[in-house]
Amino acid sequence: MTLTGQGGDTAAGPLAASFGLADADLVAMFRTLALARAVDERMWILNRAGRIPFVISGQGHEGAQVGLAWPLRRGHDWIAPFYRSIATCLAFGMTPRDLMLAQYAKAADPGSAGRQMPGHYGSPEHHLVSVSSPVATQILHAVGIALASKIRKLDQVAVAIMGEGSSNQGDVHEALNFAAIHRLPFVFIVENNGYAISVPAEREIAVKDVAMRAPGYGIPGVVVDGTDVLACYAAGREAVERARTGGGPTLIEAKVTRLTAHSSDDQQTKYRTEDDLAQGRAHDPLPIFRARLREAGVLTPDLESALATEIAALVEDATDFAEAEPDPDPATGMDFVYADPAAGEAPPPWHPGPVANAAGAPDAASAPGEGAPGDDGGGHR
Amino acid sequence: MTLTGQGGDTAAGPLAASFGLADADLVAMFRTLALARAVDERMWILNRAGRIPFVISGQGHEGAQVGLAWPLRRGHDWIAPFYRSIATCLAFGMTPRDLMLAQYAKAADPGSAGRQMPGHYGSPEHHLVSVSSPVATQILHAVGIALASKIRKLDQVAVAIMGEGSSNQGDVHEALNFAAIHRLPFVFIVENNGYAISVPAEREIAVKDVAMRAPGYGIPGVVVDGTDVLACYAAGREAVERARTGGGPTLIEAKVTRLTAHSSDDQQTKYRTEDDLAQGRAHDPLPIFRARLREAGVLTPDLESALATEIAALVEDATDFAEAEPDPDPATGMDFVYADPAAGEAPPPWHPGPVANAAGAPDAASAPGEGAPGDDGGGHR
Amino acid sequence: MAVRTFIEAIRDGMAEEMRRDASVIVLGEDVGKKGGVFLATDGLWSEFGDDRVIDTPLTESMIVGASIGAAINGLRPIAEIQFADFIHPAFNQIVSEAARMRYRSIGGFTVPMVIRAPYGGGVHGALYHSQSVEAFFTHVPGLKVVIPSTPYDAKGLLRSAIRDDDPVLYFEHKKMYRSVRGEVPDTEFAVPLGQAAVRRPGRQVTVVAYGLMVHYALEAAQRVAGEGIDCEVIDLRTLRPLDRETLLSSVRKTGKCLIAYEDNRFGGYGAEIAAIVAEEAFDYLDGPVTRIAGPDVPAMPYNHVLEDWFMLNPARIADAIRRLAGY
Amino acid sequence: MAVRTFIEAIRDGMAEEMRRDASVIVLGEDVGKKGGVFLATDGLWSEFGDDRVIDTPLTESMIVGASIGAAINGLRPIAEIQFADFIHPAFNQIVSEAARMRYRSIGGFTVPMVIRAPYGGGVHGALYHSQSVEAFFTHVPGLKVVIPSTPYDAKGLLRSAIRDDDPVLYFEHKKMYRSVRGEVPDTEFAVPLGQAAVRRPGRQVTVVAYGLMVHYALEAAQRVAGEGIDCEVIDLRTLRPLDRETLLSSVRKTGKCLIAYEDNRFGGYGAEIAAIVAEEAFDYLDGPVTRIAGPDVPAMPYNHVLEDWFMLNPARIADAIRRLAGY
Ligand SMILES: Cc1ncc(C[n+]2csc(CCOP(=O)(O)OP(=O)(O)O)c2C)c(N)n1
Ligand SMILES: Cc1ncc(C[n+]2csc(CCOP(=O)(O)OP(=O)(O)O)c2C)c(N)n1
Ligand SMILES: [Mg+2]
Ligand SMILES: [Mg+2]
Repeated sequence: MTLTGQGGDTAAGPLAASFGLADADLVAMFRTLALARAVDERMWILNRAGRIPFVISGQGHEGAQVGLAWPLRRGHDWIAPFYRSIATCLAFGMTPRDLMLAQYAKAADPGSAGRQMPGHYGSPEHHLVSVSSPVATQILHAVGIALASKIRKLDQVAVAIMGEGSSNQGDVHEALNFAAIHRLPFVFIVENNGYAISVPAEREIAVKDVAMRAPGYGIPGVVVDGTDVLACYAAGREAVERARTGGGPTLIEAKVTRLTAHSSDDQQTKYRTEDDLAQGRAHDPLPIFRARLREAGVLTPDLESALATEIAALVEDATDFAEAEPDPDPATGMDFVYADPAAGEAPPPWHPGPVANAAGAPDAASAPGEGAPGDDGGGHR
Repeated sequence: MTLTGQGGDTAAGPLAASFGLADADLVAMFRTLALARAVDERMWILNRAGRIPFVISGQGHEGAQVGLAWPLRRGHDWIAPFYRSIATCLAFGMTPRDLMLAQYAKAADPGSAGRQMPGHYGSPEHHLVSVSSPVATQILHAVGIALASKIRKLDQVAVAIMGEGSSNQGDVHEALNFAAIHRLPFVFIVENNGYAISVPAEREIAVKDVAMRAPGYGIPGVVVDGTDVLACYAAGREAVERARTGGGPTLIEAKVTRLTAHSSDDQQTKYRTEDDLAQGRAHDPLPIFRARLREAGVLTPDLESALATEIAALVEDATDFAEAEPDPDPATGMDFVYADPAAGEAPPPWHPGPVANAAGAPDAASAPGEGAPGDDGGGHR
Repeated sequence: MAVRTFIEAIRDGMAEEMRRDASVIVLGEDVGKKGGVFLATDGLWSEFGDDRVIDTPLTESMIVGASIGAAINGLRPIAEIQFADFIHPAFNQIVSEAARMRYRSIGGFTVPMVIRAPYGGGVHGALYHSQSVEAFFTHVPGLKVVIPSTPYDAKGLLRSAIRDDDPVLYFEHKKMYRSVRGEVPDTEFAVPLGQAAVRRPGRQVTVVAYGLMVHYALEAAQRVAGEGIDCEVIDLRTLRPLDRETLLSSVRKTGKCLIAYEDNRFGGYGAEIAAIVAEEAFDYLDGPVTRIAGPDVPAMPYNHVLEDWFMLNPARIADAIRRLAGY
Repeated sequence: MAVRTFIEAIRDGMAEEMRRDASVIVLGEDVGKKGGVFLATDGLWSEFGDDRVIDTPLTESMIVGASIGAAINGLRPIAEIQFADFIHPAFNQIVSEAARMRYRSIGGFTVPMVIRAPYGGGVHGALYHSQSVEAFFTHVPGLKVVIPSTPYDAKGLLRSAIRDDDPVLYFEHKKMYRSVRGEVPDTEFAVPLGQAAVRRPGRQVTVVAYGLMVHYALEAAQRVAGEGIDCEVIDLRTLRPLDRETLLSSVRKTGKCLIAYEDNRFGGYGAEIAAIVAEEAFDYLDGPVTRIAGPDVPAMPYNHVLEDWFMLNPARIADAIRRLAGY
């Protein structure tokens, strides 16, 4: 989303101008990236402190996410994101509070009211399709959204995002084929971090770039450096314009790095060398983008410290807010299975409180959480 | 399979020699092609005469099938074929009797004892994997066979064959990716006849050639004219050699034509123009190969008429044989669900005769086929 | 009031809803120019054009997955799966995505779509053109499952399914397409989802069925009527949500319940009916809740002798009724 | 005799069979260097190498489909699906292919393979890391389904599954991996498929369970024992083929049957058990065959309050036993 003119501040130095942006856009992009990182880091702290049982992270992916989301029209175009899409979601309008509510799985979590695991964002208002766990399914949803956009002449572009490992799923093949045949307004973004959990790229695909698959569908395939936020922006803008003007889909592969373990359940030192990890850290998009904006004179020390203060406050606020929010009420457990609650089955006898059309009379609820065998299995998701 | 030297007859004219074959090989290839066509034509006659309720045909595909199967080692290498693979099955060792038993679905049908629809061939002896109806699944079976060949060091090559429409299924993506990563001894053959039932190529894929997908997996993709039997042979030989010597998979796309309707349930004039059909007939591999062999002096009038007589007799024999064979006994209906019959559920009360470990005592069988609403729904499969 | 075949009623239902509501589209393999392999969509493409009647590539997961997306963005897709047997490649999209979208997003995203598929045997379809697949989906919260048995219901239930705001699987017994006819009003009537029909009232044995088995059950009831056995035949019509009321009040009246289904017996849909009746009508039962169903072998063999062996038929259902009545 | 956790027993079972039989291989996502996300395959890669412990791409249909092919060509693959919830993309390969290969080829091609997958909830897994998926597969002729509840059985049943000549789905409740321990002999023992175990003999109520629910049922039985209710607890162990004998003779003795399963109630595996008991033990029943199971919502929510609301537990099972005992 080009912010040029937002707040009337259209001043553009040479860097911004070379991308058709204003300096204010660059600052906003940087702010989004830095905010995503700060939220993400806080998630890990909360996990280690035992406040939230699970974290899955976008660290290392944020540069690509911000650059590629930026050319889309907020609240109009659509994104079907994935579990690392923290910066994407922020760029598309979700707030730190929204994200923290999802981490804490509280009743006020706007995506799922605490029903989904952390990382499974979603926002109808912001056109961010609800993330599910089975990878790659969302590509078909985005393609269907693009089909509806075309049929209904809504002028919307739909984007699907996933990792390179997920791009090997059959659904991706079927989706790209269909989108290409109908020249749908669709962009497929692959955030390639070189691993699917522990499986390295060379055991996931036999080619260097996922983008090499694009010609097989008759669509352009583009590789972009995910640490180069503005290159991502340019690639995204081109693809979005092509999509919007009837030119059909594009596959954009952003080379990124996974700065953290796969998730809080994973131990990446078991399968990654210290060298590999160091190389990853050298490809952190945050310091790279910061250095570039400093060099271009867009980020001044004053601005940076103002941003840092603002971001710290936002993260603090989001954490406190989410922590204080109530858990969902178990009486809501039967809600939203069908549009008409009467179509659902009767609740179990221990269901607290009434449900529309309940067949069995609710019992007094038994004490929850009394299950024997008690631990959580130590799984790594 | 190079027949050179079979029966001691290694004489080779210039055409045969240019492909490293003997004249006897060319004759054997022609014979297979002509035999496949004759069996196939008989199937349609039997269908029209009401002797067999369903036909699905290979007419127009046989040139590619014979050429591509020829370089494989019979009874050693593997093929996972599809419902049009009549010439493939003949080239790999099945007999006209085998094929006709499948059309008639008789107890002696070697692939399934009449359980499967016609066209769903299979022969453990000949390493032809049992065909099922859901398209494209067989590619993964062939890839798994290739994996076992590699792990067990069996020196076998595995081939999967299907239509271009089927190649869009997700399983194809997953299979090519895996086979390429492990450089498995695997060849993927697409017989592209330009239609998936009624859906024309341009609604099936957005590129000219399915083979364009190969580079996206890091494997060679080859397009070959399916009316040119010897070009198919050469392409097949190269791919098989590559596979056998550790060079990994190849995708071969043979451009063929579908000379008949999709099946006996289909009316192709509803969706194909007379022009299109005429073009198809001009690409019939049988007269094209015949002309070439005549021109090369390999087929003489005497030889041709001897072959014609032999083939006619084979088809006659196969038809009579299959027609006279008994239907399967319903008492066999519960067999082969599990290795151990005791693992199966009890048969229904009307099951005739005993079954190992039957819980319910078998009743007198009710009269079969007494069902109300009677017709077959008029479906086109 | 016109007499229509089963398949004509389905075709009419789609055409009328498409005329009424521009957001209704049809997509699937061969649904366009060819009009579907059974001709269920014949004429739709010429009336509604390329945009609303889409011949898809041969990819079922895509058909369902893209329909989910289209439904999220304002359309009401009717996805045709060419044969119910070929719904399995789309299983993940149906079960993980369509069924769970509303629940996981607390109603933020919803999937108003219909998946139509011809199911069932007795048509020389062999293992892969004969399957009954309802039990895989009736188990899944978030899905609705409809199996009509008459042209009237086929049209009326399809209308309700298209207008429903949740994903509905709508299975059509292919043997009935041209062999079953009936009166269908010209009005814009709908048959609500979730209501069973008593097709034949009776006092001694309740026979529960759906789809083709309703016809066989009625014929069986007719046969045993001459022997003095008075059956009530219930056509479930909607398998999920289930009309417990009609089911249980019938069994509470007759005291005996036979469930007839074409699918493999073990773990089939009839097991749930049996379990419900056994639990909730226990005090009224004068005989064991009994099931008659297909043998537990992979779908059905092709050869007509084996196919006849596999399929339920009125004689076999009549035998089961006699056994239960005589208990 | 050593004390092993549930997951150790599974790991030992694989390792020992791999040592014994070179045709046994393991493939799946992250099963190699990482040793699986739960560490079930930890150590196998270093012992057996790249050829026999294969880190596959993230593609479940491929994992199963290639295993089918490998089984046809002389291997005995153990395919790991990372979470049972992610078995759905492989549904077509399992149901259309693995299950039907023997039947359709009259024994010409067979598929000796095991599909292992962690299932079940109560571990903060939310909708997609908590599912019970057994009912989708127990319905399918040609498949066997195993769900062990003790380390002893886990190893013994896995050994039988690996040696079995048919495809076996082997589901492991992930909550038990490290929390359940037990004695496991060092000998090459096997537990045959198709035999249930009476975990606690009793006279008044039969409680049927499998997997984690066996432990909850035993705890529930313990609780109500103090109130004078004497339960027999049956651990099915193999869901298909089902040990009817053990099931029915227990219910014929007690006259009352409660089935406890974690999955959604409607159309779950327990429905088949209820249907069998209701039909075959009718004359012995002193109360309705009763089920206690998960609510009919899409798997289970993440938040611990909602997860607790979803999951069966000993207290809830005890309540159900009391209701049935008092009938
Ligand atoms: C269908 C399915 N199979 C397995 C998983 C378990 N899983 C979750 S993330 C993941 C790896 C994804 O790798 P990639 O697509 O490269 O994305 P990354 O996590 O590296 O960003 C796996 C195997 C899943 N969620 N869905
Ligand atoms: C999964 C699946 N979906 C649908 C079908 C029905 N069907 C059978 S053949 C066919 C068309 C196949 O086209 P193609 O792959 O091009 O092969 P061709 O018949 O043209 O040789 C279709 C749609 C099927 N068999 N399997
Ligand atoms: Mg990755
Ligand atoms: Mg074709």
